[in-house]
Formats: sequence, C-alpha cells, structure tokens
Amino acid sequence: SSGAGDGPASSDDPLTAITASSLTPTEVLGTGPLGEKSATVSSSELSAADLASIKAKSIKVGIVMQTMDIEWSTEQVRGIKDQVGALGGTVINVCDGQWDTTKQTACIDNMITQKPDAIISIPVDDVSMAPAYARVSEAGIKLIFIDNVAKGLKFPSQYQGMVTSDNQGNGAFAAAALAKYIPKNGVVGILDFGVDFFVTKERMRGFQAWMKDNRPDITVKVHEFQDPSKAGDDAANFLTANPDVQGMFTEWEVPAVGIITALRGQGKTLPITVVNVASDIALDLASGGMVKAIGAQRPYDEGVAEANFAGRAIIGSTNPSYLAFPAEPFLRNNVLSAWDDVYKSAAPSAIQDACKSGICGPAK
Amino acid sequence: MSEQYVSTTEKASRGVRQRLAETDQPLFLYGAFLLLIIGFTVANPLFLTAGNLLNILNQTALVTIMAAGVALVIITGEIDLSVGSVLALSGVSAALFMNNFGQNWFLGALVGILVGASVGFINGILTARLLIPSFLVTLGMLSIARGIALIMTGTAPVLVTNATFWSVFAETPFLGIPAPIVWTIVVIIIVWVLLHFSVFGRRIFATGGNLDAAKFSGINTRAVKISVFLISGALAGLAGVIVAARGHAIRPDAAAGIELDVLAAVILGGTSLFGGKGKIYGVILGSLIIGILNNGLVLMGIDPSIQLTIKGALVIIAVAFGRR
Amino acid sequence: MSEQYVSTTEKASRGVRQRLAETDQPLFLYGAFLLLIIGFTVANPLFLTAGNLLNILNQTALVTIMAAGVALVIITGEIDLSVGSVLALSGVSAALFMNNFGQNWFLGALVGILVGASVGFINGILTARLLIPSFLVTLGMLSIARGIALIMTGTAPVLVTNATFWSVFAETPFLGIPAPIVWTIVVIIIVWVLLHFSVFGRRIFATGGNLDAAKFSGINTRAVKISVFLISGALAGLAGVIVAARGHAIRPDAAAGIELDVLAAVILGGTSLFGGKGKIYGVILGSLIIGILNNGLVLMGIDPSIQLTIKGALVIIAVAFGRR
Amino acid sequence: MINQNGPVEPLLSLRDIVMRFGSVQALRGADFDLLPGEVHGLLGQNGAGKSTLIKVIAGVYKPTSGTFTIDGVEQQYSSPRASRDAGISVVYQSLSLIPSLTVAQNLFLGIEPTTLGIVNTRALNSRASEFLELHKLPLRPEQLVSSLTFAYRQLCEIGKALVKDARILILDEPTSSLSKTEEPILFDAVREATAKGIGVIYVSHRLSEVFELTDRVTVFRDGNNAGVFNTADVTIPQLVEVIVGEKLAKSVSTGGTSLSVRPPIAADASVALELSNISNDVVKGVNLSIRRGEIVGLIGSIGSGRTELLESIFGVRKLKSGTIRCDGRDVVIRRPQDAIGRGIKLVPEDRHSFGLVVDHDIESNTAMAMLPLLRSFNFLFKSAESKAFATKIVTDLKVKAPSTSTKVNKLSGGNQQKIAIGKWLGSDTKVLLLDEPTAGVDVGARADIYKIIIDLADQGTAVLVCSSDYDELLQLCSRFAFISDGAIRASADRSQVHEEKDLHQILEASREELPHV
Ligand SMILES: Nc1ncnc2c1ncn2[C@@H]1O[C@H](COP(=O)(O)OP(=O)(O)OP(=O)(O)O)[C@@H](O)[C@H]1O
Ligand SMILES: Nc1ncnc2c1ncn2[C@@H]1O[C@H](COP(=O)(O)OP(=O)(O)OP(=O)(O)O)[C@@H](O)[C@H]1O
Ligand SMILES: [Mg+2]
Ligand SMILES: [Mg+2]
Repeated sequence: SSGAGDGPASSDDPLTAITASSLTPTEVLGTGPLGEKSATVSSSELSAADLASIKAKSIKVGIVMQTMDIEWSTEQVRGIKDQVGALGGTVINVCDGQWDTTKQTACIDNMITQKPDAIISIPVDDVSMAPAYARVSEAGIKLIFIDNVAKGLKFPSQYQGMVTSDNQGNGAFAAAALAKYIPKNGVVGILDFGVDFFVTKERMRGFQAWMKDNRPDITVKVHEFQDPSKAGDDAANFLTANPDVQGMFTEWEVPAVGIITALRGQGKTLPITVVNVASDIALDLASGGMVKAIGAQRPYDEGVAEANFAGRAIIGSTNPSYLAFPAEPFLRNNVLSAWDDVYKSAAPSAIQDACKSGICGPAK
Repeated sequence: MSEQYVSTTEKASRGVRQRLAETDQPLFLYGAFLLLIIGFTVANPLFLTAGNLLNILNQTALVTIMAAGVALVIITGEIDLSVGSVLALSGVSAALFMNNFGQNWFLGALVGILVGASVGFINGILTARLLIPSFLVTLGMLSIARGIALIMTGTAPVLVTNATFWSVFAETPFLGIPAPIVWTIVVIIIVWVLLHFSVFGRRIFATGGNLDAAKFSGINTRAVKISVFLISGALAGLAGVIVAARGHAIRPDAAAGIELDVLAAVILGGTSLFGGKGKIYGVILGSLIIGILNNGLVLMGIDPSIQLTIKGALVIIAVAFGRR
Repeated sequence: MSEQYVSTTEKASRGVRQRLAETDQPLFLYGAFLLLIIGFTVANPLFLTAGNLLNILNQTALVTIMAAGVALVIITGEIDLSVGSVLALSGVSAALFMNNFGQNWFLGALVGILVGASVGFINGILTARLLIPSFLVTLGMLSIARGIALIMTGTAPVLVTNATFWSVFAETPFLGIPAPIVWTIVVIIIVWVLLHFSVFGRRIFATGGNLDAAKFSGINTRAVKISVFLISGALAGLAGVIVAARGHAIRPDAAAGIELDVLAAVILGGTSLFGGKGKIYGVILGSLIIGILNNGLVLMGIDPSIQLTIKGALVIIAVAFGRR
Repeated sequence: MINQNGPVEPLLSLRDIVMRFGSVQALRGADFDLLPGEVHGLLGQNGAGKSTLIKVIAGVYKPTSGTFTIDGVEQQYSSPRASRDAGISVVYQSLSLIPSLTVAQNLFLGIEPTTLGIVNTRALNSRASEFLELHKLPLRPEQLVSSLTFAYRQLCEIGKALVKDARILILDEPTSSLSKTEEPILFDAVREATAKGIGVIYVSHRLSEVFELTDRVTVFRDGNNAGVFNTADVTIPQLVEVIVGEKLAKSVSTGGTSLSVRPPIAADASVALELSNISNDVVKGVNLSIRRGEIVGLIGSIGSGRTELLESIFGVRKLKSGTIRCDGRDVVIRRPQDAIGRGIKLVPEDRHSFGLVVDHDIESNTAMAMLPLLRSFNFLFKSAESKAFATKIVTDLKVKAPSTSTKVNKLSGGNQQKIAIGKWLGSDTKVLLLDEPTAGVDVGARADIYKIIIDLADQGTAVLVCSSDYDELLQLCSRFAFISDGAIRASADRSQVHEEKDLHQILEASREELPHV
C-alpha cells in the first residue's frame, strides 16, 4: 500500500542538500547519573604534568565489557589499548561479560584478582551489578565506567569517571532526519528493545522527545522486541500488521539490519534511521539504500578518553564525573568524513566504491 | 493352519484410533497447525494473506533448512548444537572469500557450504571415531566456530557486494517465490528423498534405532554418522550463505542461539531425541508452527514478554494435544 | 488402553557393548583437571592463589548447584532446559515477595525456592503424566518462566534491600568461605547422599537405566521423574535466590542461556544423556573444569574471541583425552 | 483329561481373560488355574498369548475383560507394584534388569535393606552374596549387569525373581540361553519353592524340560485354552499335537533320537571356513575348519566362550593372533561389515541388543542386513522388493503378525527370533554362525527353521551353531566341537554320538582334561 514503496528517489532525497550537523542538537542532551551536564570533550585531554606522572607509573588497566561480539566493543577496546600504550602502560586483560550479570560478576572478580591499577567497564546492568562494582574500590582499584554508572556508587570514592556518547542526542538526530521523509500526519514505527537497558532507553527518549517537540503531527507506533537475533522477523511481522508505517527508527545497528532484510524480503523500501554505525548499514546509506541517517557514537575516541580518565584516577587527579561525546551524524553526503571521525581510518573499499560519484562528500 | 499370517484385510481394518495412537506426532500436528491458523486468522485477517504467508515461509527458511540437517543427525541418535555458529562461520567465510578473491558469487557460495561441510565432517569424526558424546563435540564446536568467525572478522560485519550472490540466494523471486523459500524447498526435497527413499536413509534409521544391531547387520555406522554431520554442516553453511545474501553483509555473531529453535522444530516434528525415529514432513510442520507462532503473536500486537509466555505454553499444548 | 507398558528395551539395548567400551569419564577427568591447573599456574602464578581458587568456586557455585539437580533429571533419562529461566523467575519472585510483604529474608528465600520447585513439579507432571518429551516441556517452560519473570517486573531489575538476605546467601563468609560456596557444598552433600546412598537414588538410576524394567520391579517411575524435576526446579530456585542476594537486585533476564553451561558440566562429568548413568563427583569436576577454563583463560590475558575458540577446543580435548 | 482339583483351592485363577492390542486380540477368553505347590507348565505356539497372560497376572497389562482371583479374592490391580505386593514374582521373557546397576542392586531393586532411607550397601552385598551362594548362581554381587553376557543376565534375572518371598513364581522361558550345566540351578530352586507351597508357572518350548519339571500343563492356542493336562498322563507327541494342531503334528519332529542322522560331509568338499590358532582375550588358540555343506555344533557350558568365538569370527571382537581363511584365502575381518561382505553371517544370541531394532517394523528389520541388494541407481531403496522379501520371511517362518509393517516389539518373543534369523535369508551365505538360533521358538516353527538351515547347508553353506539344546544339535549337526575356557578341547562326529547324554559326557570329559581346572 501506502507510500512506502515510492519513497523519495535519491535525486530529490530531502537530505541531499542538508548539512548533517544542522540536524544534531547543539549541546549534549543526556545528563549524568547525578543529573549533571556533560563535561566538554577537551576535558579528557591530559595536562603535561599528568601525562608525565602517568607515564612514570606504567599503569596496568583491566577492561570488562558487556559483550565482545560486536564492533562497537572492539573499537572501544582498541581505543583504550592504543591510549594506555601511549601512556606507557599495559592493558592486562579484556573480559567478556556475555550479556550476563553472573558472567560479568565473575569477570570483575577475576579482574580484581589480577590487581590492575584501574578497571574500565560497561555494566550489563546498572542495578544488579552494583555490589560487584563496589568491590573494585574496596580492593583499591580505580574504576572508570563506560556508558552507564552502577546504581548507588559514589563519585569519586567508588568510581572516578564515566564516559559515554550522547545517546539522547543521537536519538534526536535520528528523529530529525527521519522526519524529513514523513509527510504531515504520517506514521513512523520504532523497533524498540523491550528490555530495561539504559543505553537503548536513552536513545528512545531522545527520539520520542524530538518527535513530540517538533513533529507532533506524526503518529509513532512502537513495537517491542526482546531477542535481537530475531529482530528482522519482528520487523517483518510488525510491518505486515502496520502497513501504514512510512519510516522506521531503531536503537542500534543489529535490529536495523533486521529491518532492511525484512523489507527486502517483502519487496518494500522504507526510510530507516538508526543509532550506532557499522559497515553494513554505512554501505546501505552510502549506496542510497533504505538507511537514511545514522547517529553514531565514537567508540574509539571514547576509549581514548577512558584511558586518560583511568590514568588520571591512578595518579590521584580528578576527572569530570560525566563526559558524553556529542552525536556524530552520518548522512549520505558525509559518510566518508564521518567514517574517518569514528574509525580513524578510511572506509572499506565497498563503501568507497558506492561513493564513487562523489555523492558521499570528501574524506577527511 | 489356523492363522492368517499376513492379511491385507486385517491391515485395512485396523482402527483409526489405533493408527492414531501408533503414529508419531506429525499426524496430530496437522491439528495443532490448523487450529493455530484459524485462531490467528480470526485475531487478525491480515494473517491469512498471501503476502504474510510468504513472510512466514521466508522467516522459517533458515530454521527449516538447518532443521532438515539436524533431524538426520538426531535420527542417528546424535545431536548437533553447532549449527548457529557454523552458519556464521560459513557466511563470513563466503563473504571474505568473495571480497578477497575476485567476487565470484558461485565460488563464494561454494566456499561457504564447504566450510560448513568441513566443520560437520570434523564433528562427525570426533563423534563417530573418537566416541566423544556429540553433545560435547558440538557444544565445543559451537564455541570454536563462533570464535573463529569473530577472529576472522575482528567482530565487524563483512560486506557482501556481489549482486548476483544477493539475487541467487536472497532475492530473485522464482514464480513469485523469494529465493530462500525456493532453496528451502530444494533442500527439503533432497533430504526427503535421502531419508525416506534411499538406502542411505535406511542406514540412518537403523543406526539410530539400534547401533549395535546396525553394526551386526553390516552397516558402517561410523560412515553414516560422519555423513549426517557433514550434511548438517553443509546445510548450516547454505543457511549462512542465505543470511549473507539477505543482509548484503554478515555479522560474526549472526544466528547466535538459533540452535534451540532448530532443535525445537525437529523435536516438535516428532523426531525422537533417542534416535531411530523421525519424518521430514514432521520437521517442516514443527518449523512452520514455530514460525506461525512468532508471526501470529506479533500480528496480534501482543507485548513481547507475554508473547514469550504464550509461545512456550502453545508449544507444550500443541504436543499435549497430540498425545490424547 | 493400557499401552503405557509397551515393552521397549530400547534404552537397555542401546549400545550395550559400546557402553562397555566407554570408560567412566570422571576418573580420567581428574587428569584433564590436573593438567589444566598446572597449565594455568605456569601461565600465571596468580591462578593458584587461595583468593583465586575461592573466586573460581564462587563463580561456579550457580552452575554446580543447578547441575546437581539437572544431573538427577538426566540420570532418569529426561532433560531440563528450563533452569536458567527458573532461576530468574525464582529470584524475581523472592525479591518481589520481600519488597511487598515485609522484607522477611527467610520467607523471601522460601518463596524463591518454592516457586522453583513448583515450576519443576509442573515440568515433571507434564513429562511423566502427559508423556510429553521433556525436551519440549522444559523448552516451553524456558519461555514461559522467562516470560512471566519479564511480565512481573516490567523487564526492569528488582531491588533487594534486606541485608540479612544478602549475607545469608551471598556474603557472610563461613570459615572464610563465601556463602554461595557453602550453599554449594550443602547442596552437593545432600544430592550426593540422595543419589548414591538412598533408596530414592536407586530408583533414579533404575528409572533411567531401563524404564520398563524399573516399572516391572514395582518402582513408581512417574513419582521418581516428578521428584527429580521438582528437585531440579528447587535448586534453580536456590540459585535464583543467590543471584538476587549477590546483586542486591535481580534482572528478569538473568542467567539467560546458562542451561548450556549447566548441561555441559553435567555431560562433561560423565552423565549419559541416555540416562541411567552418572556420578555427583563427575558433575562437580565438570562444573569446575568449565569454571577453571573461564577463569584461567582470562588470567592469561587472551583475546576474548580466541578464548572462546580455545575453550571449545579444550572441552573436546579434555573428553577425547579421557577416551584413550 | 482335566484334572479335578479335589479340595485344593487354586492359588490363582483367571477366567475368561480377553486382551486386545488395538485390533490384535492376544487373549480371547483364556482360563488358567494355579494350585499351591505345583509347577504348572504353560505351553503354546509363538504368539499364542502366554507372555500376555503373564503380563496380565503381573499387572503390566490391564485385561480388556475377564476376572482374576488370588486365593479366591478378586483382584483389580493394574500395576507391577501391586502384583508384587500380592506376592507375585516374575522372570520376564525379555530381560528386565537395569544394566547400569550391579547384580546385588538389581536383585534387591525396590526391596533394598535400608536405614532411614539410606541403602545399607554392606548388608545388600552380603545378603546378595549369601543368596547367590545358596542357589549356586555363578555371579558376583558387585558386578555391573552391563558387563554380563546374555546367559549370565538370564541367571541374574532368575535370581531376581527368587530373591523375593513370593507366593507365585512365574518363569517365562527362563532357560532359553542356559545350558544343561545351569539348568539344575533353576530346577533346584523351583523344587525348593514348590516344597514351600509356592505355585510356579513355567513357560517353555523345551518339552523335555516341561516333562522333567511340571505337574500339570496348560496349552494355549491362539489366545484360548486348548487343554489342561496332568503331565504324567500325556506323552510328548500328544502334547505337540495339542500345541500345533493335529494336522501339523506329523511333520514336527518330537525330539529324541528317532530322526534321520545327517550324513558326514564328503571329505573332498572344499573348506569354507578355516580358523588357525585364533586367540584374543577370551578365545584361546582355536583351530577349526568347516567344509561347505557341513553343520558343526559348538558345545560348551555357560561362560565357555562360545558366543565370543562366533563374535571373533564375525569381526565383533578383535583377534590378537591367528588367521581366518575363507574359501582358501586369508581374510582380515575387522568388523561385521567385512564378514558380511564375505558371506559370513551371525544370528546373535541376544536379539534385542544385537539382532533387531525392536522399535522398527518387520520390513525395516528384514531389509537392514541386505541393503546393498536393495539398491537401485546405487542410491534409491527398492521398497517393493523389500516388502516382498519381508512378506516371504513372515510366511515361510510363520511369523504371527498383522502385517510386515508391525513393529517388532509388538511381536511375541519367538516371532521376534524368527525375524532375527529371517533377516539373513535374503542373500547368499557362505558361512552361517548361529548362536541359540531357536531360543524361544515353538516346536512347529523350529522344524521350519531346521529345514531352512539344512537346505542352506545342502546348497553349500557352512554352518557353525551354538545351542544349549542338545537335541537341536543332534538333529542338525554332522560334527561337534567341544569348547571350554575359550579353547576347543574335543570333537566328535555325529556317528559317534547317539543321544544327548553322550554329548554331555564328552563335554564333561573334555573339561576334566583341562590342565588348570
Ligand atoms: N504390545 C503389543 N501390541 C500389539 N500386539 C501385541 C503386543 N504384545 C503382544 N502382542 C501380540 O499378542 C499375541 C500374543 O503374544 P505373546 O507375547 O503373549 O505370545 P507368546 O505366547 O508369549 O509367544 P512366544 O512363545 O513367542 O513368546 C501375538 O500375536 C503378539 O503379536
Ligand atoms: N561370572 C561371570 N560373570 C561374567 N562374566 C563371566 C563370568 N564367568 C566368566 N565370564 C566371562 O564370560 C565369558 C563368556 O561368557 P558367555 O556367557 O558369553 O559364554 P558362552 O560360551 O557364549 O556361554 P553362553 O552362550 O551360554 O552365554 C567367559 O569366557 C568369561 O571371560
Ligand atoms: Mg512369550
Ligand atoms: Mg553364548
């Protein structure tokens, strides 16, 4: 039915002439665990004095992730490792919590056993992991959080900094971009992760707030899913039940790929916006596919900042309690330079090929 | 002689009730199946549209393809838990091969399927030759194959840019039927002939029915087991190729946990975990029932937590119903 | 029709000779166990410190407790895939009960364990009375229990604020040993006596060893099966209580997928999936080997993808090694 | 000819028992009485309903209709446990032991000595040990049943029934694999039981045993009584007539020495199978050659290694040394597949473990051993030919079954055995190895099987047959080899042997010559 199949062709794509940064919030939307505003990105840079004393310590850092099966984690770890190396220290270990609080608790305990100077970690769950994280400071180890702070932990006694990206801001960007494709009184669908998880809830909040404030005419239909590996099926079934949907948003790249796959299977196209970049959705974006905008994080840069925070904590300097990297917007017209920002390397050749006509703008 | 030894009349007159009691699950599954379809159609008329039915078939394609292979393994009395990881490893291998060696869609698919078959072969050797319980072999392989896929890709998705590959394995509709469904039909026909009409099929049943008796009858039970693992691996490889073609990319963490769905389809279809018993049409029904549940409950707009609960209950009820 | 006793000596006749050839796994497992310990100690001397060993025991507590129950189920020839979800449902129930009915730690724990036992009881009834294959019953229950836990909590974690509850189930060290380890020891002793020294234990082995023979010997095999499912559920309930106490909160999606770890521990410990065979010390060894692998590989600082690969390979090698 | 019981009240009495399995009517209004202190033989062709009646008494099946009293009190139970509580103890035709438990644990399963729910293992083992000694059962309490060979399992099964203080002891073909040496163990136990007033039901196809042991016999035919006799009042031929029906009786041999002696095979017939000094852990330096057309009987007592010798030839057991020559050529046989490829076939003694897939239908079982012959285009299964072959086996061997798609576990024990033999008859056989080929087979069908074996031999097949039934060996064989402790100690030609006693004597004599026994 609806206008789904005859969405705007790329020549008159409403985003062609738009500068990506014009769709992003002017400041970080998300607030810290204490309601505080984010520090600036530059606050993560080390002073010469700090740098010297950190280098003198040859710091040892442990990393505990929520999963190591995704590129985002790999990039975070790469950033941390590079920077810890640059600080003359070593990452003694990376432990994979496999999305399970019991496994991540084991990771924390195993890490404490090895007595690093600091642990950098993203909690699988901010509530039920709290006692495990409390043991880190008890063992005299510094703790830097990624993305989310375990509930009830005190700054700076129990943790010494938190680095994330502006998830709300990314959600808002995705909303602003998607809205360009939706006619008045149109309908958008959200494929929402139906489990209490801090980061996805933040993105959802940013998206919905933007819609409410800026396009109250649009009807938002939310479909919850719980198993990311079946998100594609969920998307297909949701779109079958709701043929009036004219655009889709989802909270990260895995369900986005599911939506694309589902739509291809049904022979339909819809504009899709999403948070978190990966090569597959970037390629779709670059080649004028269904993905129209990606609000990206900068996991590598975050990793660098986390390493700096850890170094500072170890030498006893203070970090800001909350640092969020602003949204990094991807539109088709800036894929190559945005890619450079996020990955610090040239885009894969397939993406470059898709960009041959110059449509993706220059690389950095 | 007072007894009629083999009498066709007696056979014909065997009560329907007895036949029902004797046959394995699949027959009754038709009932469960029909009830589900009726129920969901009443709940949402969209359910019974051609588009949605193709939808369901498309969604169940992967599980059906892998379940056909896993059913063979289970009928020999073994188990294969590694298919989800093999899918990922095969898909990733196909994609990387194409990206590095000249983008030939056919060779890429071949590599994917061969990688799957090789992993299956190793599973088979470890099970049949070293006599390690297949549960442990394939549980170990589940980690190994996934680990290798993650290492090969550095956890990043691998892009697939060959348009022929896309269309052969995911897109080109053949008589209006999307490619994954066509592949499923091809696989089902091959496995059906193999299992129910070939000598090899007899060997599979005998091996699982009574391993020792099969050996004592001259059946090379090791070769049979190795072959079914190989087939199961190759089909998981094909599934990986389809996933890569569908997504125009494949992630090394693709299809994690799908083994439980595959096993559910196989067992729901009346295949005995103890071996020696099973029917391909049962596997198809099992897989479709799961697919219909997933689709129908979403179409009804039910909250996912409640969906999960209902789905579990319906699986049990479907079987209980068949046991009456 | 009283066809319930249709004589199938299927299981009894399955691979008698093969079983003869099989060595009792646990014995050799000692070897694998020692080799692992030596290897990891050489790689990182921290491995063999008291602190780290307690660590390992603490981390394996959950799997060991649940594996003890699941082993009983498997020895009767059935399977229990629902323990991870039952853990979550029980933990969530305990926490919600305390939060809503006066924060009594004892009643909270009791509720948790009883919820687990009840789910187990239902599993048992469906398996033993309605004769639905336990694989499907407990696979369905895996969804149902998880779904209910998600519904009860609206997917959010539930806080546990009772400090006595924390300390009894997660913290207070008894002779320097953390509570979860103490609970594990208690469970192991009870299950050990039950399985290897009690009349009930004999019935468990008989039921799984040859169901018909057990019936012919006057054993109420249904009651036996229902009981083992109940025990398995209750122990998963205890595990849920421990998780809730450890985290001072419990997520409804806690321990998803842990059933594969639990099964791996049980099977690695030499329990036969075909029933009738198993030893509690095997289960402990199996569980410890998995715990040691998880801990030791992390201590060696190996990349997680490589860890995954090595872990899978080591599980297979450990068993292969014992088959020589 | 019906015995009047006089004042004695029957211990057990069944009236008008009907038992249906779907459309199969296993019992069609059967009656049965058991007096205290008697041994009551239950006879009948395969599939006559003997085992079914026993399972009704044992509470395994609830009869479709009919009444059933113990000591005049009507019984309603329908569980094995209830029947056990009523004092009934059964040895089932297909064994009902738990392989993963020890002998002692099996003997006392469900009646373990306990303190507070904990099994007193020491008491268990010492009681078992006492019991085994008392009944001279050659078993050790702590042996795992899974490590026992079939005959020992059968002994264990018998022990399990004897260990309970039963009022009614039921034995369903308990001696199908026991040899003359072990029979006394059972017979003594039975006599001891009857002396205590226990009633014994004894099912057997070995009529000589029946005459030795029973006071009365009931014959079943087709699920109905065909007569009740005082054993003393009938002869074997008369009984056979009742069992098989009058018309058939003439063609059935009735045992004894009245049959034609199979002539020795011409000395120039070529040797089909030659064993030279083959050894492994059980078999010790066996030399044996069998000519084409020759039927050799292998005689030994339980545990002598007969089964193992056959299995060693068949490739189930590895050889440590020695060679096997087949048709004059050295052959290496590592697994049954190799043996079958050379035309060597084995009918194993334990049909449930090694002969049949009891869960599959008759047709699948008969096809299983000849799959290479049922192949078209190197791949497809010739389903019609397979059905035809199954039908032929069912007809030739008089298998009582509704159709060839009946599952084997729905057949009576003897009919299962016919399938286990029949499955080898579809392809050429050079060497046929038979281990208790007629265990559980009724007298009528036995004659058919003998005829088939002899026909095969006449066509040039070499046959090596183990049997605990010496009468069977006398009817079939032209030569005998005597085995004990894994080695062949003596041999004899058929012409040197006149009756069963002779075989027994040669065996005993050969055993006495054993240096270390
Ligand atoms: N569970 C069953 N289902 C269907 N038919 C059965 C079943 N059990 C027995 N029968 C049939 O009932 C008849 C009687 O069988 P039964 O086992 O009582 O014979 P039997 O007299 O013991 O024979 P045998 O001497 O061979 O042991 C047979 O025709 C058999 O096929
Ligand atoms: N009490 C026993 N329990 C278990 N195994 C025994 C015992 N005594 C001897 N054996 C082993 O069993 C072997 C052979 O047993 P088996 O019963 O198979 O012999 P067989 O000659 O085929 O007799 P049958 O066919 O009557 O069983 C013996 O050579 C010996 O190694
Ligand atoms: Mg019988
Ligand atoms: Mg023998």
